[in-house]
Parts: sequence; structure tokens; C-alpha cells
Amino acid sequence: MATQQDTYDYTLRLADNCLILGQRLAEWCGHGPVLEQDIALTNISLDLIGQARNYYQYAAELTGSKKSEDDIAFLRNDREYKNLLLVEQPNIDFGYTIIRQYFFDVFHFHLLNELATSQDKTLAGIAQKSQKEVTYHKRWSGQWVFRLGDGTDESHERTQAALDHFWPYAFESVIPDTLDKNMTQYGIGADLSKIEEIVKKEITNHLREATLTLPTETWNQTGGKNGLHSEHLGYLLAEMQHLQRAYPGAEW
Amino acid sequence: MATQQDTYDYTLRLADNCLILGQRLAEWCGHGPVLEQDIALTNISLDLIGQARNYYQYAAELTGSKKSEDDIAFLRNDREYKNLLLVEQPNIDFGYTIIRQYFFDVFHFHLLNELATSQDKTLAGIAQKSQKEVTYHKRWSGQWVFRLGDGTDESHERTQAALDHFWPYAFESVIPDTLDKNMTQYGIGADLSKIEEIVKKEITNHLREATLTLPTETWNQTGGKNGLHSEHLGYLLAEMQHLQRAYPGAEW
Amino acid sequence: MNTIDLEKEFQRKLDAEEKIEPKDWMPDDYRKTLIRQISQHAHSEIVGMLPEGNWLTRAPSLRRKVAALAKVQDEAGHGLYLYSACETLGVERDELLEQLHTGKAKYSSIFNYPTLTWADMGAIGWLVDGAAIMNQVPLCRCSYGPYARAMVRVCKEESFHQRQGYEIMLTLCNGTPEQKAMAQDALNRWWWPSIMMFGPNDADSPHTAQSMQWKIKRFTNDELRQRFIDATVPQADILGIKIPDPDLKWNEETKHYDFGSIDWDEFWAVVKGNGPCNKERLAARNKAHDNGAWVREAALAYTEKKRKKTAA
Amino acid sequence: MNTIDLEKEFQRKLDAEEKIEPKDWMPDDYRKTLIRQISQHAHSEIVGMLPEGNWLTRAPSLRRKVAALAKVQDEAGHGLYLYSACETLGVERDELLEQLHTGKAKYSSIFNYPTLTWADMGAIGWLVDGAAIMNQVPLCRCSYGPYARAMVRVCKEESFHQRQGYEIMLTLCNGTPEQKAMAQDALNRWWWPSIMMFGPNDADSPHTAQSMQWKIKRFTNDELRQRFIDATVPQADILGIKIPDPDLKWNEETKHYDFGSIDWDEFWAVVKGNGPCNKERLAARNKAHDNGAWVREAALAYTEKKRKKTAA
Repeated sequence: MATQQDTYDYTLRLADNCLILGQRLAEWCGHGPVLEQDIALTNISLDLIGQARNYYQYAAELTGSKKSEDDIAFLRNDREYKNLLLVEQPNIDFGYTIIRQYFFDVFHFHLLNELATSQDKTLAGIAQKSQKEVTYHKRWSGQWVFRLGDGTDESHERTQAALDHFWPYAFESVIPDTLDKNMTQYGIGADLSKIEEIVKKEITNHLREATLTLPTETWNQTGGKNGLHSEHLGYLLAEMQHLQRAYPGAEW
Repeated sequence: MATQQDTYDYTLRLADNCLILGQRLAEWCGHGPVLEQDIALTNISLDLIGQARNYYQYAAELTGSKKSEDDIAFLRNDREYKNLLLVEQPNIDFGYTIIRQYFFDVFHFHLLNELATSQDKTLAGIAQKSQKEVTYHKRWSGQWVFRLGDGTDESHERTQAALDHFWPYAFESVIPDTLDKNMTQYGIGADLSKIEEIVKKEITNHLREATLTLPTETWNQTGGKNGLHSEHLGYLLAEMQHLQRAYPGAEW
Repeated sequence: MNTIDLEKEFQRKLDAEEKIEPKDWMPDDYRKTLIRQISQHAHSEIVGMLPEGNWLTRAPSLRRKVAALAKVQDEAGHGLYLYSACETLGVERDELLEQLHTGKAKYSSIFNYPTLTWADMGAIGWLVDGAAIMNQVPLCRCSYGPYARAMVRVCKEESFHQRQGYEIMLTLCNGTPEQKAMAQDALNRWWWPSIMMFGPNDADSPHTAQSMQWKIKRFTNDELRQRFIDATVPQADILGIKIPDPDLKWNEETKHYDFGSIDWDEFWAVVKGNGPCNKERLAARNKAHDNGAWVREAALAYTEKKRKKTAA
Repeated sequence: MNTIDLEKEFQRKLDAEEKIEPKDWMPDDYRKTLIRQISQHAHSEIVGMLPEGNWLTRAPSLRRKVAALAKVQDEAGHGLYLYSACETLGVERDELLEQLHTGKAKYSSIFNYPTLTWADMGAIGWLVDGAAIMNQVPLCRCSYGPYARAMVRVCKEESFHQRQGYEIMLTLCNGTPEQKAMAQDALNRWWWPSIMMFGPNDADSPHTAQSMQWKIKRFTNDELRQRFIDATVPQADILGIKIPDPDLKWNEETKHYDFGSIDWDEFWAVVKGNGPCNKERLAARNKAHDNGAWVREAALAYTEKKRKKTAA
């Protein structure tokens, strides 16, 4: 059976993905390419941070302590964040942001499908509540992959560059590690081996339809799930945590 | 007579200018346009942070407490930093960095000339020790103003843009406020009214010789000396203070 | 109808408090005044995203981060309503944006001040949105229909934002001494710019009379300013922080607060472009627009390709 | 002299431990080997600025900030000496940089790992510079004069850096439990990459024999690796942190430490380009170079203008 610690660790991964990607998207707010898409980016950020809160609240419960969602979200060090490397990568431009988002959305969508039937009722509940939002995210980013991939020469080129850049980060999500496998066995975690093929197929078909060239590289950057991050995360956290760190114990 | 608090506040301004500009220059390290200039930028950063340490150590003494240079350098909030707005502005590109540096160096050079005869022996000593370094800084940035201003069309254009951009920040340094005036009267602070003309004349002559067009704007951005900063400083501090804040009380 | 009849009909509607609608005849100057005012208002919403946007990534709790994101997003939405309202007057959004980006169009000067601490998120909600509401509630009864209806939606959300801002201030004022000092500092910095938001004194506001006659405006600048001050002073008292005006005091006779004289030199300097952040705000908007050009082009090109395919 | 005499004279110098100097005759392959090795070494210094550069703005004290800046600056200086040494062999710095930027030239794979915490600044100094010194001290006796002399200067500074790194680790290990954990974590991550720095096992290192014959290299990879491990284990013991190798133990017979087998798959993956930061490191160098183009051009143009003026 899953220990409380297992479930806590697993929940943190879910939470951190949502928070860190939400944080990256929040950087766009006020700087989007057109007002409607500025709103859309912020909307997805809001959804993800909302979902993150649900997970963190559950994680806080699981600690059995007085820890709050904010204590967990803000007061860990860099090595204790368990998000995928993909979601912490910088925005760079709208094309990079879309490719990053699309990779995450496809995974996220199928992950939640699995999680929705988790034997952990809380996680199943959060997953179910999130499905509608994430369906929308996937549709939005997927549409933009089409528009950018099959838009102008410039947009095609930029989006291809983004695709090549993020390709090694695309599938860390579906490579199970020990915790993933154990949580699957306990009937709590999503079975990544079940969704791996679906995710890869959906992504590759979609990219082809968007007239993009699939990179031939097969190597995956991994480590995020176990707190081995890129150098980008530290800066993101320094910024995100600044007030919590500078005014310890204050209520906001 | 100057109170301990006056001297402390005045010393902080000197220290913060050096630290914050040193921090900005440190961002260049490893990213300079050519190896020799990478080294030069780091060198100036090192000099300035070294000078900052002298001032902070004196400031720490003046508090009469157990505060260390690091407590003062790292553990104040954004509104408590007293550096000029100029020095906290982002690097943008090498041209902007050079214009920012040159404006500061000319002021700094003449400031130290005055401070070197301060009745406050510690400040006078620090100023004297710093003069050689700052003479070199001014020569270096001044030379680069020539090279960039009178180099290629592109470099001229970029440098003119940088000049126009930083012009409103150029002379906050020589506009005395109450503390400046009081400290001058006590025989401790530099007499800004004495150096204002020299600084302006030197800068304008130099810029003209570099074939740059002097902006006609006469309006000055001010506030830094009293802790009213631009939005850039907060991010710089969040990054700079991160470890000090995240591990309170730790020794490094 | 001839021009005289059209003018009469226009006047009749104004007198009867009927709305002027896009297809109705209206005097050229009425149209121009509305375009200027609505587009300035729209631009203010868009530029207004920047100062608060500055704290989104540094919001100190998840709850506050979500609320702040939603608020800035609402401002984008207000921008959209208002650009749409403006388009009903026959001017395209692109043209309006062009005016903003080249510095030809104005936006509210308040957004040329920097947000230096988290407390500014409170102060902006409380004071800036508070002042905005004071200005905007009467606009819900503006004679031009599309503007009036946009303002109904805007005002509903703004008053939510204002409460949210006040609540941030309240939390800070009930917090640690450092937090309360942060709140006081924010009030010190935002007070005067906020009361300048109502514009010059009536004597120096030449357009006011015409706008009131057209029932675009319903109250003068000074009337609105006084209302705002009267409403805000007791709120500051509840917070336990002090409005930075030594001349501020209750006047038993007028039943209003008297207040000190406003530094109109600062106001005009900022309007003219010499505020702490004018250049940065405009640069940020231009950068977003320029960096977005290829995205907008791609979306158009893709739609065109799809259209051709469907047509073929 | 004819070729045979030249070869004899070259060999005589090698045998007599006399230095080969730039103007001396040398075999083509000797020259090529040196160019490859010295330029790789120079590139490693330059790319090596990036991982530590990552913590300059976040150094936790002023003293550490100054020391870290000076250290990274020293690496730039080493890069300069080494590019100069390489230029004595008839190849320009620009050409070498071009090889780096296009990915044609290699640099030490260790710099393709990220610096994740402040403790990495300690671990890099202690382990990476430690390993580098082990490699480099014998190079002070390298048969090629300019390289040997550059290495004398480099080694002096490197050993200072190594002490500085160790001192960072010592401070962390004597600090709070969190700091000690940070130090242990850094050791865990940097240990294996550090001992891979000595290159493949001798059996898989085809160039070693020739390089030793030419007295470019003085020891084999495995010999140097063993020395490094023997020197480093007791240092870890003093720190009170554990080297992440369960097979590591003192061998009374050999008087050396035995150690576990190295994951050469990881080594070759990183060499081939699939390390955590390969792309970022190269991108950072390219970006710096590209963004600097207009600056270098301006400097040239200005010098040219001055020259013409002086000539006129």
C-alpha cells in the first residue's frame, strides 16, 4: 500500500508542474502578441495555478502538520521541486511558449484521464474537476501549433526551432520512475506505460499535420521528477519566493 | 555636527551605488562581446564590489551593533537601498552598459576627488584608495564611448539610442538633497554643487567628441537616493538576496 | 432629414435621456470626443496591466497570485469591451493601437508610476480603482449607448477589484509592523497621483462643459474628486494609516473634507511624458506588439489557407 | 637540414627534455595534436565560466561574490593564455572560436552539467579544479614550450581556486544541517563526472601512447584518475560527507583506493552532445559572440579611423 509519503511525493509532482508552468505563463500577462491571446495565456495560467492549489492543499493535509498550501508552494529549496524540466523552461517567444504548452497539455490531458479513476478519491476528484480546463488548454495550444506551423514562412521556421529545442524535454513526462510505477501498482498513480504511446502518437500526428518536421533525436532530458532541474528554475524560484522568504511568517 | 545616522545614511548611498552597479556588471561575466572586455567588465565589477565592502564595513561599525557588511548589503528591503536610479538599470546591450558606466564613472571620479579630503577619515581613506581604480574605469568607459560612438553606423546608432535612454538618469548624481547639503556643511560629504558643472561639462564634451548628439531634454529622473527606485531593482534584489533570505542566519 | 432636423433629434434624445446608438446621427465633435475618451480609457486599461503585472510572479501567496492574475486579466477584458465600443464609432482597433504606440494617444497618467512593493497592489486596487469607479459609475449613464453598456460591465468588476485592493491593505495593516509600514508607504506614494486622476481643476478643464452638455460627463472633475476624498478618508482611518496631506480635515460647514493643494506641475510633467515610467510603459507595449507581429501574421495566413481549402 | 635531420633534432630535444619552441621544426601530427589539445583546453576555460557564472549574482556574501567573480575572471584569463599558446602554432583565435561555436571543437564535458545550488560552487572548485590540476601539473613539463609556460601560470591560480572551493565546502559542512545536506548533494552530483574528466580508461584511449612519447602527456588517464581519487577521499572524510561510490575502499596491498566502475555510457552521451546543458552552453557562447559582433566591428572601425587620421 502507498505510504502517506508516497502519496505526498506524487501529489507534489502534480502540483509543481501546474504551479511552475502557471508561473511561466504569468510572465506573459500584459505582454501577449494580441489582447485576446494575452487573456488566453493568463487564463491557462489561472487554471493551472488553481489546480496547483488543490494539489497543494491535499499535500498539506497529507503532512498531518499545520503546513499550508503556501508553505509547500513557496518554502522549499530548488532541489525539492518535482516538476518536469519542460515546464520550467523560459518562454523565449510565443512559438516556444506554444510548443512547451502543447507538449504539456497533451500529456496532462491523458494523465488526468487516468488519474480520474484513481483509488485516491481526492486525487481522482481534482483530476475530474481539471479535465474540462485541460481539454480547453490542449485545444488552444493545438490550434496554435497549426496556425504557427502552417502559417507564414517565418512562423514555420520559428516554430520548428522551438520544436527542435523542446523535443528532448517532450517525453520526460511519460517515462515512469520507481515512484510512478509504485503509485500505479497501488491503484493511485496514472499508468504512464498506458498513455506513453497515445501521447507520442497524438503529438507526432499533430505536428506532422502542422507541417512541422519531427526531430530524429531520441534522447530525453530527465531529472525534474527527482528534483534535478535545469539552471532556469533557481531564478524562477528566487523571484517567486522573494516575499515569502523576505518576510518569514507574515500573513498576506 | 553630523549624527551617526547621517553618516550611516550617507555611507549607504556610496555603498549601494557600488554594489548595485557591480551586480549589474557581474551579469556580463562570461557573456562579454570579446574575451578581453569580458575580463574588463568583471574587473570593474570586482573593484566596485570591493569598494562597496569598505563602505558597508564602515556602515556596520556606525550602527554600533553586531551587524555585518552582509547584513547591510543583503538584508534590506527594496525601499531601503539608496543607490542612484542609473546604476540599477538593466544592461540591455554593451552600448547601454557603456553609457551607463561612463555616466557613473565621471560622477564617481569627481565625487571621490571631493571625498578624498572629507573630514571623516574613514570615508576619506576609502575614497583615496578607490581613486586609482575609478580613474581606470573612467578611462575604459570613456574610450569605449569613442569607439562605439565614432565606430560604425550601427554602433553609432545603438550608442545614440543608449545615450537618449539614459540621459534622464545621468545627473541625479549631482543634484544635492538635504542630506547631501548637510553632509557638505559638516565637511564630510562631497560638495555636489562644486562638481556638477565639471561633471556636466566633461560628459557633454566627451559625447560630442564621440560624434554623439546631446539630447535636448533637461528633465532628470530622481528618487534613488531616497529609496524611490525603478521597477528593475526589485528583481535584482530578489536574485541577489535569495540565499541570504532562504537560509536566515547561515554562515557562508 | 436635413442637418437641422438631425441636430434636433439628437438633442431630443439627450434631453429625454435616450441613448445615442452607433447608427444614429451625431455631431462630429460628439463623435470625436467620444473616440478620444473611450480610446484613452481603453489604452488606460491596457497600459494599466503593466504596473500590477509587475507583481504577478512575486505575489506572496497562491490565493493572491490567482486574484492578481484574474484582476489584470479583467483589465485586458475591459480593454476589449472599450475598443469594441470605440469601433462602433467607426475607428479600427489597429488604428487606435497605432496611436497608443506612437505616443499620439494618451492614457491615464497614474500608470506612469512604478509599483515598488507588494503593498502597491493593495493601494492601486483601493485608490486607483476607487478613483476610477468614481469616474466611471456616472459613465454608465453616458449618452452614448455602447460606451454606457461597456461601463456597466466594467464598473461591476472594478468594484470587486477595489474591495480586493482594500482587503490587501487591511491584511497588511493588521500584519507585522513592517507590513503596516509597507502599506503606509504605498499610501504615501499613491495618494496624490490618485486624486490627480480626476484631472485638472474645473477652472482649467475647458472640455468639461461641453461633455456635460452632451451627457458624456455627468459631474465635474472637482465634484468627483471631492466625492472620492470624502469616501476614502474614513477607509484610511479604518486601516489606521495616514493620508499624506497635513491640510486634510473635516469641514463641518461644507460636510466635506478640505484638502491641501495639488502639485499640478507634477501632474503636467507626467502627462507630458516625464513620469518615472512613461518611457518604459510605452516601450513595453511597443515591444509586445512588435514581438507579436509574426504571430498575428501567422494566424491570418493560416485562416486564409483554411478558407481557400474550404472554398476549393 | 633535411627532414630526417629535422626529425632527429626534434627527437633529441624531446629526449633531452628541451622545449620545442614555435619556430622549431615539429612533426605535423605533433602540431595537430597540440592544437587540438590546447584549443580544447582554452575552450574549456571559456565554457567553464558559464556554470560558475550562474551563481555570481546569487553569491551569499560579499566576500564570496568577490572571490567567485575573481575566479571566473581567472578562467577567462586562462582562456587568453591558452589561445595565445595555440596561436604560436599558426592558428588564429577567430578560427578556434569558430570551431567552438559550430560545435566542431570539443571542450571538457564536465561543464555540460548544471550548477543547481551554491554548494556546486564549492564542489566545482574542490573536485573539478582538483581534477584539472591533476591533469595540468604534468603539463607544466609538456614538451611544447609555450603550452608548458602557460600551464605554469594556470596551475598556480587553479590550486588557489581549488583551496577556495574546498573552503566553501568546509564552511557548508560546518554549517547548518541544510547546508551540509547541500554539500553532500553537490558531491553526489559532481563526483562521477569529475573522475570521468580524466578521460576513458587507458585501454580505450588510443592517443595516449603517442602523446606520452611526444612528452605532451606524462601520465595515463588511469594513473591520473587514481591519483586524484587517492588525494580526494581523505578530503571528503575531513568534510564529513560521503563519496557516492559503495565500492570505494582502501586497498592495503596496492596502497590505493579501489573504486566502482564508471558509467561510460553517460560519459559518451555527454561528449556526444546529450548532457543536461550541452545545448545551453553552446547557445550561450554563440549568443555572446553574435551579440558582440557590432562591438568588435566598432572597435576595429574606430582604430582604423584613428590610424588614418594619424597618417594624414
